[in-house]
Amino acid sequence: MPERPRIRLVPLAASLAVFALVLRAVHALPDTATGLSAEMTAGAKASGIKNVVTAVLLDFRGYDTLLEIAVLMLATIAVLSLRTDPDALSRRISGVAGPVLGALTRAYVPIMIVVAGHLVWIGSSGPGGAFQGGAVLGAAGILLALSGFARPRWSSGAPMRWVLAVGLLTFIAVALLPLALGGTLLQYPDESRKSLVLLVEILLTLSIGASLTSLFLASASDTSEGERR
Amino acid sequence: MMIVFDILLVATIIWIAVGSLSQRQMFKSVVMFVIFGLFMAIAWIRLSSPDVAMAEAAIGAGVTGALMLDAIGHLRRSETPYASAAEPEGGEPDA
Amino acid sequence: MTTYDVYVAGGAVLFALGTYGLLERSHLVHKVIAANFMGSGIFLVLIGLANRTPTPEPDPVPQAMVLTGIVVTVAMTALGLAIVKRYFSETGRTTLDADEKPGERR
Amino acid sequence: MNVVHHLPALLVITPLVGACVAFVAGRRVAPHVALATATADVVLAVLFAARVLAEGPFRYRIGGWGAPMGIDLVADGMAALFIVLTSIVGLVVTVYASGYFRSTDPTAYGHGLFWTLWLFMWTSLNGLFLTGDVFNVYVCIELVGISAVALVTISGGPDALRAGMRYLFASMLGAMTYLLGVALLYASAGAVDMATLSERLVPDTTAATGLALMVAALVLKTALVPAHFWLPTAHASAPTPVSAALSALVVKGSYFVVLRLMLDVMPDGYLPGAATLLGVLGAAAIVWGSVQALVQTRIKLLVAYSTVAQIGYLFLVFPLARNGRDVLALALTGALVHATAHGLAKGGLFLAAGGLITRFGHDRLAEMRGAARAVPVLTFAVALSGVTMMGLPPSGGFAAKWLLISAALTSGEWWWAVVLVVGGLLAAAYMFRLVAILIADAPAETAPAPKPVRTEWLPLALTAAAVLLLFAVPLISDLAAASTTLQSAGVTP
Repeated sequence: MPERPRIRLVPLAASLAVFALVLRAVHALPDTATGLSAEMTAGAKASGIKNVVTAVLLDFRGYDTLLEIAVLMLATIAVLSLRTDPDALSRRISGVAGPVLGALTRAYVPIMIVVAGHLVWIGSSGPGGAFQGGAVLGAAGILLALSGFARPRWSSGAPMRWVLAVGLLTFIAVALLPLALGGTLLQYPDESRKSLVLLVEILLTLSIGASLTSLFLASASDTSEGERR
Repeated sequence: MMIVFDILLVATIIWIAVGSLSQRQMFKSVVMFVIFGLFMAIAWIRLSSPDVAMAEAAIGAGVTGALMLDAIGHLRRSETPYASAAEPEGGEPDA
Repeated sequence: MTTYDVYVAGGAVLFALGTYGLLERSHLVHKVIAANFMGSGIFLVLIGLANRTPTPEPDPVPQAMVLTGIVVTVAMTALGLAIVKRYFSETGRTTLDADEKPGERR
Repeated sequence: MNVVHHLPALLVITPLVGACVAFVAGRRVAPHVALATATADVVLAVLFAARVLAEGPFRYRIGGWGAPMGIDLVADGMAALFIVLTSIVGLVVTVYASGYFRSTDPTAYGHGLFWTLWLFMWTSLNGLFLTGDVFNVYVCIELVGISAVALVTISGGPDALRAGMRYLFASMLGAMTYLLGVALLYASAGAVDMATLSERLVPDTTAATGLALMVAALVLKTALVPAHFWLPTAHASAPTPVSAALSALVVKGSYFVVLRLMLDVMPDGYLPGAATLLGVLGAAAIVWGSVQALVQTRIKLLVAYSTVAQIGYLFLVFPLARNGRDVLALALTGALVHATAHGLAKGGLFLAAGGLITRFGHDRLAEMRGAARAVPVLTFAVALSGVTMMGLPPSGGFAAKWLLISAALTSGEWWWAVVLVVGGLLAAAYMFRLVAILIADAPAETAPAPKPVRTEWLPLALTAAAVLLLFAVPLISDLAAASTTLQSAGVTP
């Protein structure tokens, strides 16, 4: 780099050392390994969920997923706490909207919502599921925000905070439900396992979609703030 | 020979990553980052992980890219009276 | 050499590259991008190694871990960028001062 | 539904629900929500510790799957001790914060989002102390990292933002390196559950590299010298209640995972140099942190560097732990007493320092001469915390040093005892300097006190608890005996 002639030795040495270590470590591994895939596949088959990844995320390791939704909500709140304007979530994003983006949005957002729904629906049998559906929903939400669509009135202040929290709170409620039935946290009863997993999946899709959108809304700048100082 | 394709794909991914980090114009860096995400999605397909591919395309390239473009826009839009003299601010064309 | 070898080695390169970028690059957005490359490198290693199963389907557990990791990384990235923006609004800087030592300022 | 059976799950869920409710309820109601949650958490923590003491360690199988398929929470004495410590310091910090933030501009400090972020941090700490799964640890340390960084930057000043940024990059580097280690470990042993790993691990290159990366990452997050670069500014530029929580609790979170990995997951003879290296770095931290604390001119930086030094003691347990189960029991108990004593004393010291800064309107030590006359309660709190930091009898710090020195002498590795004594003398030097400034015979130029500050008693309560901890040492040693580490080593209570 012309502006920085000296070579930074410490970062270079650290990254090369890590690289060499990892390569050596990976080289020492046997060529085949099954990990936990046998148990997981059998478990998923028993509960009637054909996509094993979905079963791992929502059932076997559902606790990770619960905390991960917490991570998303926490990040949104953390981003909000850095705003100088308290109503960051309810502003309209300005500056990028144009007729082309508007038309594109009108065309694509309904399609994206359909795609998200489809991803969730097939998620228990084929590739797809809450994470992918939620991600597509989030992308649709960001597109809507970027094209400057007017927001509904509930999208500011306390109601918006409810929308943000309700996904995590409902997930917690579903996670606590088995406690009343004599199970542990997230222990779905066998007879209703598949439908509960589907319920959680729909919930998660909406929640991830809403979280990603609000994550963007919370951080998106508007012109006025940039010129504050 | 799929292995040749794999090697080329990985080499491209690394090349894009190096390019993204060595750009002085932050806008180009971010664009290369988004392209990086799309190539990663292809890698996931090659690794028989369509679930990951979908999430990577939507989140890794889409949402993260949007966040970064927004940040770059913020850094470019703000005209501050005492901007850092040591380094040109992000997104300003240098040449 | 198998397919997964290529991706695992590429993942190791990406991780090292990201580490270098996070430590060496001074522009804060570069640092955030570099951290994302570190993440992608790990994900390649995870999924590459998951492909060592005798069956055509890779091990689902690393896939689930990567999906979790992708979401966590976007959360971290959003926070990092939000701090960068606020820091820029307050100070007009896009780098951390290299010569600043704790206790000398304020 | 019997609450007692689900205590591990409830200890995570309760603060998480509290965080959501505090967020929804808004700025005015949030402090009350936080206070209610904190109180509930104290009750749950005490019940939890009582159950562990009565029944010994147990596992809570989330989803009913059981490891290695599912995620197990590990409820043992060590987890119980840290959870109780978190709940006590957490309650005091919550009460202190309700006064601290009331006096400031309501739109400052992240629009009242402090409470939500703080309860998220509490959730993640409890999660970290309970989890028995190395991938779940990753999710928890990300939660800790995001909430901690957000709490540092919440005041929005340039210094806080710069410190938070550096903290965030350290967190990212740590979390990513940790995850890479998990990837290698899983590739080698095919499990992420700690107990399963300790059964399956064979000393191969892959697993050793994975564990080394994980421990290195956690050492960075614990800020052990030389990876402490991010700590002083982050802890010093945060709002006072946050500083207290970071120094008292957050560094203990990643340290706790190091304890689990080094003592539970790794079989004997694994990574032979690692334990010694951690001990040497601990000794270096004690010396370097103390010397830095000695030359600081700002009160919060002095306290933060003291944290760097005190973290060093926690790592002396690793070289000592290899010397048979009796020494292991002594050293582990010593480390746990030290972690508890430091948590209470440092929490109190940071709150006292914050009180002094509020009264003086600045943080320059040189201009705080004679503060004792104006703020006797705070000065007394500082002095009491000094008693524990130095390890003077009677105090929790004394008991911790005594146990660690006994372990060092019993093992024959007497040089660690020298480190402990030197560390005590250095702590005496920087604490005496601080107290000497405060009690100097000079007219104190404090800002006129607006009204008597109730919260001045809170730091005193914490530092007094750190001193009185001496009398709780039998209880802590019972909890240590009820840890998975000592149980599997065959130590009976």
